[in-house]
Amino acid sequence: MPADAAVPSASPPLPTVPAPTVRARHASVAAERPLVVVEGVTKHFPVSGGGFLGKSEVVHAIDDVSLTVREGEVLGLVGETGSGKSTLARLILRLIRADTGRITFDGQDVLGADNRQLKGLRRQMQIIFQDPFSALDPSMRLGQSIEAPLAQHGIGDRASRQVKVDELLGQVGLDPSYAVRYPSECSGGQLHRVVIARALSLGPRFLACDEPTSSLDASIRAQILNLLIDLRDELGLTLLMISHDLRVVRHISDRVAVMYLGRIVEIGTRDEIFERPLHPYTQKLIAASMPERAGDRHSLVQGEPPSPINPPSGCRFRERCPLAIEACKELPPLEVVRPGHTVACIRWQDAAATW
Amino acid sequence: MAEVGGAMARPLVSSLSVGARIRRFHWAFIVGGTFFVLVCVLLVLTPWIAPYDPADQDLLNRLAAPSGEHLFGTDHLGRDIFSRILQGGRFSVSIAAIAVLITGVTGTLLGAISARVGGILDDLLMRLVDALLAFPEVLIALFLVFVLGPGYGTLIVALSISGWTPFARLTRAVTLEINTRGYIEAAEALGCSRMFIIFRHVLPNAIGPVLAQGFLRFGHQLITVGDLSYLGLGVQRPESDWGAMLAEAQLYMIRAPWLVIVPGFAIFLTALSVTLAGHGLRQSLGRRPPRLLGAIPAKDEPAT
Amino acid sequence: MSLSGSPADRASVPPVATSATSPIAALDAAPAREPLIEIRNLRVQLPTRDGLVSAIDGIDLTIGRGEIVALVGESGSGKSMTALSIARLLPPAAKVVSGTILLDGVDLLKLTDREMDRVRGSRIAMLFQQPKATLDPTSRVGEQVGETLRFQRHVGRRQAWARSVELLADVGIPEADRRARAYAHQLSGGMAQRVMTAAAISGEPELLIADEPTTALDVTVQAQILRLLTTKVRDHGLSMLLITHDLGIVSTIADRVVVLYAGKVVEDGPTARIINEPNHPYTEALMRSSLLIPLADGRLYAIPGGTPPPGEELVGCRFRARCHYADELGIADRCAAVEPGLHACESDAHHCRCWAVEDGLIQVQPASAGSLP
Amino acid sequence: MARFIVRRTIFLLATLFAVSVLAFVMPYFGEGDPARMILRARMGGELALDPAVVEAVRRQFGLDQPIPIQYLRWLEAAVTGDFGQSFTNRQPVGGIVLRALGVSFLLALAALVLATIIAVPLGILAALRSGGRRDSVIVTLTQGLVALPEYWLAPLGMLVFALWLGWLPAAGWTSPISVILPASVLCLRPLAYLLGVTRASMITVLESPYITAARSRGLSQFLTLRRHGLKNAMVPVMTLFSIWLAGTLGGSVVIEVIFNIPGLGRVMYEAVVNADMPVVQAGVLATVGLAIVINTLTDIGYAALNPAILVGESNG
Repeated sequence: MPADAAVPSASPPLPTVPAPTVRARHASVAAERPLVVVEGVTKHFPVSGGGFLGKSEVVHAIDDVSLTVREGEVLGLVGETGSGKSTLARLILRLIRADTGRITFDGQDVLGADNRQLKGLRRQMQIIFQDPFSALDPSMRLGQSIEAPLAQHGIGDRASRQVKVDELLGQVGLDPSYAVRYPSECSGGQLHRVVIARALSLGPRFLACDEPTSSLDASIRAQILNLLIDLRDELGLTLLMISHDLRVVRHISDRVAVMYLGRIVEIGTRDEIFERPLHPYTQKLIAASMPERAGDRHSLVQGEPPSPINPPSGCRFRERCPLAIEACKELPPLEVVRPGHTVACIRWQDAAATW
Repeated sequence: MAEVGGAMARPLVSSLSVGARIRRFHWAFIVGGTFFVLVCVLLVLTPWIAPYDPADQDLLNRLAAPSGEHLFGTDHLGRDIFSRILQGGRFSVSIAAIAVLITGVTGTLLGAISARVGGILDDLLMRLVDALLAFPEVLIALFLVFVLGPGYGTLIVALSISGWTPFARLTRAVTLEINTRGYIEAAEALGCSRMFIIFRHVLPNAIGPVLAQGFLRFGHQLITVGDLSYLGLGVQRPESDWGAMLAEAQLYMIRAPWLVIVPGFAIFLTALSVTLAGHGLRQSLGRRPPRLLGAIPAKDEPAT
Repeated sequence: MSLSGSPADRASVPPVATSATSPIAALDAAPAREPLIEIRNLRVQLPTRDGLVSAIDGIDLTIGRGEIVALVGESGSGKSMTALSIARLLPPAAKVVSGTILLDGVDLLKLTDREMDRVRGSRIAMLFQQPKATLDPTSRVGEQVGETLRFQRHVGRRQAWARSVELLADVGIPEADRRARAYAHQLSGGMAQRVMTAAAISGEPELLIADEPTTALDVTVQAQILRLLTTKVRDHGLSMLLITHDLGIVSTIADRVVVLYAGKVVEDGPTARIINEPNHPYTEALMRSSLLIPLADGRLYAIPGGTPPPGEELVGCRFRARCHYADELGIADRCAAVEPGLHACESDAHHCRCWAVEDGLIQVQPASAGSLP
Repeated sequence: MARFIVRRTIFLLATLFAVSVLAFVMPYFGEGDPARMILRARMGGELALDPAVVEAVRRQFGLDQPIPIQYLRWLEAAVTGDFGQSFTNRQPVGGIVLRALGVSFLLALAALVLATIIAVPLGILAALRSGGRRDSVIVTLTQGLVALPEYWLAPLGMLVFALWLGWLPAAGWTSPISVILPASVLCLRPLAYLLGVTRASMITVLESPYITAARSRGLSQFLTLRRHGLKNAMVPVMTLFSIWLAGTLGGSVVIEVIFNIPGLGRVMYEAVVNADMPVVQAGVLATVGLAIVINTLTDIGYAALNPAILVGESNG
């Protein structure tokens, strides 16, 4: 079920929110051209049953997820541990293979790509991980780390690659002397810049950022977010920003998708999601992490996310949902309920009334 | 991007050598390593520095006590013990070294590949390792001697059959740990080849522990070689190594204790030196700043 | 270098709702609470590759009875070290170089190991960041909850177990008698932190030290655990030292906030004041960057540079290199040469370590009264 | 748990089967005709053999059959405990091996228990102040133990304690006292390894958050060690113990030969020297089989000790 295909256009920004001005240019440029299209993708991980006698259980990491990332936009993906947001990013980059479904990048089939095609796709899609300390090989100098993918793709000769490394370092705000350092000689913030430089080395169009700031201190976090926005503006990147930190997502995203236990429960423009969240889970999430937005209207959500091994039938949030009714045992469809706003909740109208 | 602009002005002061990861070698590595190198040099130079022909008998001068003429005395046939120690060492050390080299390389590669590939291959390999763990080395050697007859080659085969398992286990464990690191997934995402990942990421990071293990195994193999030779199943006469010398000496133990003491000491010291070197290497590798509950980051942003 | 604006431009941090139990005016006027913990001039050093390094460099900290104090700072600022120092659980390599930690007037640093054993659990209890890792994987959680009772109060095994089950039920664990028999790996992070809470309050301590108790948890669970902690602390009249890097958490539950920077207290005062009218440039900068409030040009405010590397010789104000006021006000030389003291601001309850604030060079603009509850 | 045990047992049986094939078939790949071996063993030397006699022996022992048939016959008999007759003294092999195995097991157990009793407390002592002087002294001394060859120490020990001082019997397996010297020599190397593992795993455990947490609940250092430290630290120690026990069972050949102990090591050694094939086959099977059983039992014990392992197991 293509979630956003039917939506005519992104709704204009709501007047109540001071829109960040820098990105206005891109918001209009962000045409309807879909860059990454995920359709009905499912991924289950076996947790046991290696060999005989093993009764197999599976983690429902991703269940029937459809999603479109449009060229030039920043799509925020939020959700808690076990919601499958990181898995989704890895599926898009084919670091792991989806069980079923279709993933295309700029019209090119990702799931069915052979090794040669995959290598081509790798030059267009990149990912940045959470922990910069683990993302760089401690036995390699930073310059070598940045150069290695260029060499692997047979780009340039050694000398031109060195020039490119210095250029990339400059792009992320580091001077060329960092090329000869080892990771152990740098701080987390600096390493994060190097990781970003390496991801940009192949000139990707799409960058997935998996919790890019959650291991950083507040002051460094702001530096890295600024850098990502600058790079996006400069290079015209499309970003998938995965985070459990709603403040980060709210700041950086054009559109936001909310995941819960392997399913997308709500997608909409940034302002739609943060100003009028329609799914009870989204509401609880915003209330919990940005108390100043929700005030006291929203009580805490009860209980903890159920195990993804045996997720509840129907709406997966229903066991914790204050609005749950008998009909929630049926799987709610993702419906476009407002322009630029899609939600999977049969009681979204009642939920909207509580906000 | 302006935020760290000031950092550029900062002069770069850092140790940029490859040894940057090991700030200082542990004393045990230096002591053990030096002694072992010395032993190796002596053994290589044996033909030129041995005072006597190790096979020359001097029946008038049997079981002579250590003296200026015979540094470690003579044996029951009047042969010079010092020369025989040098000669025998060439066998003991070379057999152990070859066995460690063979098992080290095979075990390391098998372990790394098994952990990278995973799945059924990995499962089977680990089951094999488990099974081989149950085979006592000396027993395997006995069995092989039974099948192939004693000799230099049998010894090496016997030591190699199960000798690779510690390397495979270690490398597999290290590789599995490296597998969880972000740089491996990043390399995959960047389209780096499998071979690149194994040879450029996994092995360089595993090599330290493997080397340390190699030293420790060397000591172990040296002792096992002696073990088999002592039983008469290893190096055959007229050649003899340290273990065989010990066995021959036992009859004259009471009259000439140095016959027992000297070859044993040779094995002990050589084994000790490599063990110390391995231990020291492991310490130097493992010497990270103490983990203090995240109290202090390694180093932080340079102040601007 | 883009700076946030002129010194007069300070009120751009929006007011944040503070807990209803601590109206700012009442706190300022309230008589000082009877102190439970008084830390004076605490210095702790750690061995690193670069030699001995001060992790804590002369911290003064007071926690009153029944008070919730939040200790805030970035990684490496010495928060956890302070917590571990109070419980005397520093790693063996760490050395307390000087200072006193008074619990009800008794210096904990002078107690024998056995005496200290009796203080832990019965008078001081702790919560940690990784709740699942703080539970022994080989021991049933009920056993662990009952340990303080068994080994401090000498309650029998069976009674201790029964009490554990009660405690587990009390911290909101469903089917407590069944869960008591579980092992750590069978619990979620939130459940594990509830178990740790049950264990912590089992000995009816006077002080609860919570070291980043919710950092590793999901947002929705974080809020639950925080609520649980505040309820328990208030119900039992405990004092709490809450260690966090998240200023958002602080505003809702703490009475008082202490801000650490590079091993030193740079500001402390009532929560509402610290949040709404931070005096120290670092506190202000931390507030801005934590809340991710965009500047006029749409970018985020970021504190330039980073914390000074451990082991660096520090002269003068530690924050000077990252502080734009020092340059704009033309007092950089002084800031670089002489370290400012911790001086009282408008009220005795509020202290700040900054030359600019001490000399009145920065005009602190109070948030409008209407924005406070 | 039950599933875990079943899986382990199946693996155990599979390995045993593989070992039995190897033990039986391998000797046929060696040089020399088994029939001639038998005759040589019986007559005790290299003689000119009458081809007719060789042929008769071949038929008598069923050596003219294809190897798989011979194997099945051997296996069939082996299952009932009949491993054939020794070529040299014509006694039933089963009895010889079983008696020897008992002796070796006692010796190995004595040595390893001794090693553990010394190694574990020392390892813990070293770990408690890791990096300190006490730690480095203990660790350095251990490195020395690893490098000590038993076949050197044993004669020296005999020389000193039996021949010079006369405190202990020089050799033999007659009274409980005769265990002391061989077991003491045998225990040194495992002692070093056990100590190393105890220390390393104790250091890891002591750094674990749950130890700090237990201290924060008011448990003294001793109580914390007893309740939370030991159990967690002992898992790798147990594994190593069982690996050494398995290894020492058939691996203490030298010690048994030197001290003239009628264990499996010496029996195997003599069988190899005398080309006594049925004893070699049964000996290999018995040693390896027992070793695998020990390892399996350890794995199961391991899972009982740490319930989280079962979860990990099911993931793999």
